[in-house]
Amino acid sequence: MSGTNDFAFKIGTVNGTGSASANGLLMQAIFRMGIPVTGKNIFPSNIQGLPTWYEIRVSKDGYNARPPQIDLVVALNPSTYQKDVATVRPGGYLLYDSSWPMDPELARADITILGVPFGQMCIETFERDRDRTLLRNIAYVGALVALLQIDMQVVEQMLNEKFGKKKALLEANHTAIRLGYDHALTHLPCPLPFHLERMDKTSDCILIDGNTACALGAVYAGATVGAWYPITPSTSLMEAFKAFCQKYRADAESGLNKYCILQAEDELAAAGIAIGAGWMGARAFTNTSGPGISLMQEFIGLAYYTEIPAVFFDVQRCGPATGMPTRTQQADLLSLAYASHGDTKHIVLFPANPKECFEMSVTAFDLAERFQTPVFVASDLDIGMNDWMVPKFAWDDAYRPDRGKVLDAAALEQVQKFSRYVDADGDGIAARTLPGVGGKGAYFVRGSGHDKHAAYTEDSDAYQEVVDRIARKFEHAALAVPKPVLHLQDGSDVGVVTIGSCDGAVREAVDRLREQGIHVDLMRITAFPFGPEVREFLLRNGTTFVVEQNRDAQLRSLLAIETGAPRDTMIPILDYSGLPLTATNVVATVSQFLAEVPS
Amino acid sequence: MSGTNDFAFKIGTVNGTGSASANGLLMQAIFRMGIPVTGKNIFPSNIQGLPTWYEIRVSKDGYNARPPQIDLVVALNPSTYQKDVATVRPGGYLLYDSSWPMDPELARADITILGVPFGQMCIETFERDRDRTLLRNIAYVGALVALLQIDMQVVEQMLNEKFGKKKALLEANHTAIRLGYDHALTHLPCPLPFHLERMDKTSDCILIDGNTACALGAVYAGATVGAWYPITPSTSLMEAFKAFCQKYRADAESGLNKYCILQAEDELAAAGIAIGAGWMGARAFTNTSGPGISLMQEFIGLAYYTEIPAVFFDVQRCGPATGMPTRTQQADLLSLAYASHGDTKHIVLFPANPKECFEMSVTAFDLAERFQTPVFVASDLDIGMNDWMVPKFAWDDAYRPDRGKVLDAAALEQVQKFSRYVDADGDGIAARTLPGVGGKGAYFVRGSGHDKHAAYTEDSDAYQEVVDRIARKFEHAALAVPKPVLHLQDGSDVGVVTIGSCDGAVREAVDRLREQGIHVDLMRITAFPFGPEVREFLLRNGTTFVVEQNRDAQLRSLLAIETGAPRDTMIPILDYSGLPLTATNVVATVSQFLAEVPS
Amino acid sequence: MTSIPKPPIRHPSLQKNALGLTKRDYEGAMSTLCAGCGHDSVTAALVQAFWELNLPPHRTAKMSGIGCSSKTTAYFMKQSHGFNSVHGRMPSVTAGANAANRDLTYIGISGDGDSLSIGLGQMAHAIRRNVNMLYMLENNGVYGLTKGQFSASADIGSTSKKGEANEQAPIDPVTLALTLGATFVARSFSGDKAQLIPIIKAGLAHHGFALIDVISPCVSFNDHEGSTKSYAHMREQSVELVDADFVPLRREISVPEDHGTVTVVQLHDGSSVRLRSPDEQYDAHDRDMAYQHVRACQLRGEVATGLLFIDDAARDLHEMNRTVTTPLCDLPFETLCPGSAALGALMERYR
Amino acid sequence: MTSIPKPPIRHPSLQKNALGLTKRDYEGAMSTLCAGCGHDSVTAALVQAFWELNLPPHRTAKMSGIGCSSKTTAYFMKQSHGFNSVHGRMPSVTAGANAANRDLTYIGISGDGDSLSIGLGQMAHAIRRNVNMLYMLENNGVYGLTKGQFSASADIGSTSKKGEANEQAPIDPVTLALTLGATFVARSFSGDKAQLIPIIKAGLAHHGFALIDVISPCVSFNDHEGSTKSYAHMREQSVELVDADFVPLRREISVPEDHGTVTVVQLHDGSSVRLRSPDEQYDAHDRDMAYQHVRACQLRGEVATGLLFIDDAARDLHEMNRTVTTPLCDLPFETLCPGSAALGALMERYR
Ligand SMILES: Cc1ncc(C[n+]2csc(CCOP(=O)(O)OP(=O)(O)O)c2C)c(N)n1
Ligand SMILES: Cc1ncc(C[n+]2csc(CCOP(=O)(O)OP(=O)(O)O)c2C)c(N)n1
Ligand code: SF4
Ligand code: SF4
Ligand SMILES: [Mg+2]
Ligand SMILES: [Mg+2]
Repeated sequence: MSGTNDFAFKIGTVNGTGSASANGLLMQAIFRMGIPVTGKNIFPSNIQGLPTWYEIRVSKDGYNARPPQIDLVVALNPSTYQKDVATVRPGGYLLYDSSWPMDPELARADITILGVPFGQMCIETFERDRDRTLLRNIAYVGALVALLQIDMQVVEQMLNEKFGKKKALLEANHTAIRLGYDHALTHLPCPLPFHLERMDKTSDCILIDGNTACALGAVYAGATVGAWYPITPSTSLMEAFKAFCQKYRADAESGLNKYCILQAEDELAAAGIAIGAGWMGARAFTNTSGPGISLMQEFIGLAYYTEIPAVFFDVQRCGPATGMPTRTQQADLLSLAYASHGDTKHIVLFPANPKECFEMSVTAFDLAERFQTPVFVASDLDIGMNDWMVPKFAWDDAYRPDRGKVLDAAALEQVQKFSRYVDADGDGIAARTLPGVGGKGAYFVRGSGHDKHAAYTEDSDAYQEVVDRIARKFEHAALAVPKPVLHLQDGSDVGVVTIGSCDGAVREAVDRLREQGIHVDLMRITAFPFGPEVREFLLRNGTTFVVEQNRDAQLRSLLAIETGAPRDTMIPILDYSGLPLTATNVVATVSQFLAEVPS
Repeated sequence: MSGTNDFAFKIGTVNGTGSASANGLLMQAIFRMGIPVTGKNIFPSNIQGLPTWYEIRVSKDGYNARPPQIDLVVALNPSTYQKDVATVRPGGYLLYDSSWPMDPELARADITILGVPFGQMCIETFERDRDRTLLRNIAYVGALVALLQIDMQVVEQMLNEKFGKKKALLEANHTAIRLGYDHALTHLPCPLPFHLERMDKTSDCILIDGNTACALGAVYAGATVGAWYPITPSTSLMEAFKAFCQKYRADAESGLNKYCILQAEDELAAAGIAIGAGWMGARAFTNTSGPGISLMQEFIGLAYYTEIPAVFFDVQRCGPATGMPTRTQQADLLSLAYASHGDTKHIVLFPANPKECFEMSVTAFDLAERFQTPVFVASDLDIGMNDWMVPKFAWDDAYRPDRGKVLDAAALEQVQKFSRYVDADGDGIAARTLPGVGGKGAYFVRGSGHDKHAAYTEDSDAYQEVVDRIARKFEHAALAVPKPVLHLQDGSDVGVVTIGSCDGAVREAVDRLREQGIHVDLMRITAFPFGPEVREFLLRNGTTFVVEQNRDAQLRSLLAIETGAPRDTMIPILDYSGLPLTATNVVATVSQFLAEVPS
Repeated sequence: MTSIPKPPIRHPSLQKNALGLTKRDYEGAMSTLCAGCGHDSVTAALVQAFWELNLPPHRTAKMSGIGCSSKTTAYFMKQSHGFNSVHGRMPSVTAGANAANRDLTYIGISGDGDSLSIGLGQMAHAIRRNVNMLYMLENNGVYGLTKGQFSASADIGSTSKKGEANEQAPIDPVTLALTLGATFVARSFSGDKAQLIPIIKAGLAHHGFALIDVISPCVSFNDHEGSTKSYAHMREQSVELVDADFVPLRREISVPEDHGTVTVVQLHDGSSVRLRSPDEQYDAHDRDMAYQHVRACQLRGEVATGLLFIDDAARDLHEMNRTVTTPLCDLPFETLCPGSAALGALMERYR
Repeated sequence: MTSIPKPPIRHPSLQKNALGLTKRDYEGAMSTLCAGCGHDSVTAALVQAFWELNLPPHRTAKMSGIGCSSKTTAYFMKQSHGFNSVHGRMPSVTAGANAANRDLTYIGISGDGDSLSIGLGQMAHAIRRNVNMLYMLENNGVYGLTKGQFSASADIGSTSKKGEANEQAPIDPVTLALTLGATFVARSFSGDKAQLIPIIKAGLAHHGFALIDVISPCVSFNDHEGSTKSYAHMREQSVELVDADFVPLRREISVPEDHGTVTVVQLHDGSSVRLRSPDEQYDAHDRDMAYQHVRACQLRGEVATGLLFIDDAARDLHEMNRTVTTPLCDLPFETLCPGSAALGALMERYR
């Protein structure tokens, strides 16, 4: 498949050596050449000294999933040479730092191994240790510019933008780029058979990660209180929120902050802070990952039962317990949908990319206040921390937040008596008041048994009346949450259901299958509880495949529980490797199944 | 239905006034008359001054569920007269303290209201305030002795046993009993149409609560470390464990303790203590209720992934959040089965009565060590805190604990290299070593990604190899856990599935239905994960009813996920009133359904 | 709706305060605590203090965790919003509420179990954030609501209703708060209205986190050893009568209005506690002196009471976070959303 | 398996200790921490101390939470069982392990985030239980593993890599532990082997909970303000080069072997810390004197180090719980199960 503007390469380095910025530079240069590109950062859970990889996929057709194969590996970390050599597809290339010899044992007959003495050249050219280490990264960029025909003007332009004011630095970088570039041109077979050519497919797109997008959504939704406890991979979400607030939320006159970010002592406190602020009427959120979700369970149940809005971003990572914090997974689905002891059920949104992160972040705050309940945005490490190419975000200035049913002083004047948990409109949503409003508005929030007047009760009927209404509320929520995304083909042979960051790989798989003459109806779940469309899709396609990134087919479980579709009509396609999904496995499973069971 | 040895009465008092012991006295007297009896305590979540009720059911046929109707109410709490009058079945009786007049408004034409001036009599007879309050309880016992023909000798015998050494007290109690008894005999229609007659149906039974039984099981299983944080309704479990240990676990010579009970600072710490002790090779447990289970989620995931045995008793209470702590429910099923973020699954046992609490408590410790994983015993407030009549517990002195695969120093001699997470026997269970063993036995427990040698890993294959084996381990666990209890009838019309404390009411319902000519196959779930019998039962009976005590049909959800039985073939019969189940609703739903859908 | 007559909160007259409100307007639902529970006395003191300070009830938020003590937020100021949250986590909920709305008065009510065991971390970090609130720690040395287990403030040797003695050293909220940098630290006794009410008023007036450790006896379970008038003693004649669910009716314990610097208070079980309130020379602005004073009293077997330390210059959560003076929850959306133009510009930075 | 050369732990000779073990036998897996991380120095000190004390590695249990500091239990004594548990909860796991097996030596390693934020409650209650363990708090004022957020021990005004200054007062583990009744409280500096190793040995020898607060600089993120040689300063010339993922290689910081009572240590960022170790007159048996000494140093801008307080008479978890001397996990089942006869008798009491 690989060819012009359609290939993938992977860079292996040691973390803490500054290669991330160089890799970003590469991505962006290709992007600016108008060519669709994605990058996946595969990094370790420490700060310095362990192997780290960066995968860049160039796809003229805009596929953004992890590539099915790697055409070129840039191997700069001797400790992973073996792995790196094995990674190259037959007929592919390996580029390594020939400053230090590579064990000939490692050679492979079916790949071409290229060497450039990056380290040596930098030692000869630069004085300071740190420059020698850092500029080595720029040097390999230079070599790739030559090998892949990256537009040198674009690269130099970017260096100028970056270091314009710092002459010395700029100098050094240009020198480093040239070191790699010139050496490659003279000694290596440039360009490689797969390389780049300008296109115009990225002009209305951006490169952005999902955590940044979620944070931006929170800013645009008008969130003012953010509480968190640092945890990979969700940390950068609050860091981005802070950066945006510093930019957009300084009071014109006073320069004071129109937001408050609290780094909590732990996740329990972070949840408590968000709930306290939501109770007060501020739009509040917390961001965390799996372990934090486990710690927040009690507070989540409190917010559910006392009906307090708050938004929880769960940037999912890999595994139970601490697991692999720098790997991705979609394994918190059950923990989120039914979080907390007792009968509970929650609204969960599943963005598939940073653009949806931005949009669903706003939707989450609206749903939380409208339904007076905690709302979860279930992202993952792949979406949250990797740079994705997505269309530019748009904003409608006519947007106003949905604050839900809130009785202010004026509205309270109109009512005889205010009862917090009475279902006046039959939609299961009771009007609330905000503390400080006065008049008849005061009521007592309690996680203990309460009746529709918010009074303490141990009476069965009074207790049931409230939890029954809450159940009704969620039936209405199922109609209000984002609808699943459907890709239907006429005369389709089979249905596929997927969720979140599987989207790219599954859509790519659908195309591959079509080429094999297999027509697939695709449904991507975007929210829980499920609307009627979900059940319809499942019943329409007798047998469906459910593609998700966890071991226990958790999405399939939710579908079986909530839609009634029999479990065994849904065939799981599972990936829990911790790495973003590729189309390969999906294509294989579906085509093989249809081969066996001719429809 | 009510008649001799077949009726129910209910006593309404104020908590903190000492009526609990009087009610216990009544229960026990009837029990000693050889008549099957059950008591349900319906008490408030405070210490003094709120209404509390005690329901006593007498059933010659041994039904131990909450009675379908109340024949007699003893109303001693003016604040609940209204409720109490309404409780009496048509044709039934209300007995109240006529020391203070009752509002004639409350009278009902279809019931008989009887008055005895208990308070007055006690004030006239006794000096001290506390005696007047406390002995009033004994006085109403006296009246009931007359009204229900309780054997006075039995009662006096019990008073002698209780106060034998304390003459003055004994005196006072006999006087109080007589006060009520004589007054009733002379002024009331004794005996009532429904009353008691000696039988011989209790000789090989005992009256005991489930928390005491769980604690006794833990003692017999050899548990040495108990960690907890107080919470209703699980508190009495650890109190009983301590009492038994004081009795059975004092070292002969030194008098020192062969156990260690730690009251933790919270539930997270309680879980951590149990896990630390289980890792060391001690049999350790913690007991809690819903909110505690929510707080323990992170630690549960750690124990699951690091494969450390520990037993968790969840005495379920009512509702999400704090809910109604003194009411019962079975609403933690999903929270327990899939506790913690990421892919997790746990062994859960579901006792239906105190005898099974004793037995399953022992089983839980065996399963935890055999499968090296946290095991939950999911009891509830009804089982845990009410006195049940059950057969005497038996013990086989040949029992030895199943410690699972543990390599001691000698065994380590035999192995080349010890790798903690290698599946040597293909049953998914890897051998462990205990700290301190030395030699090749040392390994590093980590909740982060690890390979089969327990080494840190971020490698997909190495990670998956371990979690795949753990999944296999649970397939084997499904075959090792207690089997469901089946009650089959030939030519049955329908299947009913139930769980835990629903048992009595559902079996009573099955009898009622048989009288209506409806034959029901009954399966009571006793453990998760489900063995093959569960799936077979569900598939055999096309449509089944699933009877459980929660709002969201959580057992049905587990059945749909794990057995593949389509959700809609299982009709939920739900009770989440917070009170123990009665047969009434089950009978009605099933018979009505069959009336509509003639099979 | 409890059937036990509660010590009525006295209203010498239905006098009105500056807001034209009577004390009745500062009361709440009928208490469901045991008759004579120290917590009810604290509730009465709070009613008095809020009334005297002319604080509008609806501008106060009542926060609590779980416990008998935490229930009491329902028993005063029914016109205030209240939040009875989860066990030990009231401080974080209050921090969030306060972050969202800095204009309300926050009163948090907690117990020694709620604050010193499950909630120790949250209390410590609320102190560190200097959340602007009055934090009442109603301290009885036991878990009342769960029937008398020892709390982390139980004295060594103190014996439970079941007769076992506590072995572990107690945590003293006052020295703990001083060490953690609390900006207002005081202690009093539930029955000592003359001392308690002024301290509550001072705590409400303080700008920042104000801790009041209130010794508030649990009449049902604080069963100290050694005393001839303890339950342990009474049990001799009547244990079988005194079932777990029997709770004798008691009157609240109070101390004479004008006591000197040392007061000895008899508790229900006959044991006593010596309270020392600081004398004139005492300088409540020196953290280290305060610490030494409290420790010195402890070593003398006395309990230091009174306003022990105050730092009136400290910056609270909002000052540390430089938030605008308008409550965040009142900021109009228009002033929060950067709008489409800004977004368009921003998008260019991601190319 | 890290690619950064680590400061080698020196072995003047492969000398054997009384158990015939060399220091190599006390080492663990290769550290994956940043070159120059203070934590690696602490690890080296631990190896030395255990070796000198002739402690058999397999009779030691290594406990930790989550963090760079908590990872270090993997980097020494590979022949010991280790338990890297969950964030902030190591104390409870250790209490349980110790309850089950009192015969092992327990060393817990934690960080300031692990102990003072999420784990504050657990550390406090381990102190209260006097769990017999050495508790090393490797204190760097930041969350290292999550890339440099402030921890609760960050100094006021200290600035993060992102340039914002910490506003909140730090929590000092030493005064906190003294207040909570800890029976062994010490502080040292990761680079001061001469002081640290003896203190570690004392802590291991102590019967009860021994806290050592070790100042252990984070070379990647402890970016103190004001210093002209700080990252902030270097950023002037090279911020764009210094990407989030660039960590310059550093050597560990150490202080001269024979320093007086006050030592000034230069940190990587050019800032410095003044360490004061107690002089001869100092009486480490007086809790209040210790507290005052530490506070006095603080007010002088100095950090009190050394063995600050010890109570060698205190009773540990097992003594308070009166457990048998045999480890509970070693008691034969036969001595634990009352058997059928006892059960039969017991059943009669439920009729
Ligand atoms: C998570 C959780 N664990 C345990 C409980 C049970 N519980 C309710 S109140 C309480 C202790 C209350 O003690 P304290 O705070 O001193 O209040 P007091 O009743 O003594 O006033 C406990 C353990 C709970 N409600 N929630
Ligand atoms: C429940 C949970 N929350 C958050 C994290 C993320 N996390 C890992 S280490 C750490 C802080 C470590 O700081 P510290 O204890 O000071 O150790 P250091 O890295 O500084 O040595 C955090 C917040 C986690 N692993 N688990
Ligand atoms: S149990 Fe104790 S604390 Fe609770 S209400 Fe009764 S007296 Fe008060
Ligand atoms: S980040 Fe800091 S604490 Fe962590 S290893 Fe690096 S230097 Fe040490
Ligand atoms: Mg208390
Ligand atoms: Mg740290």
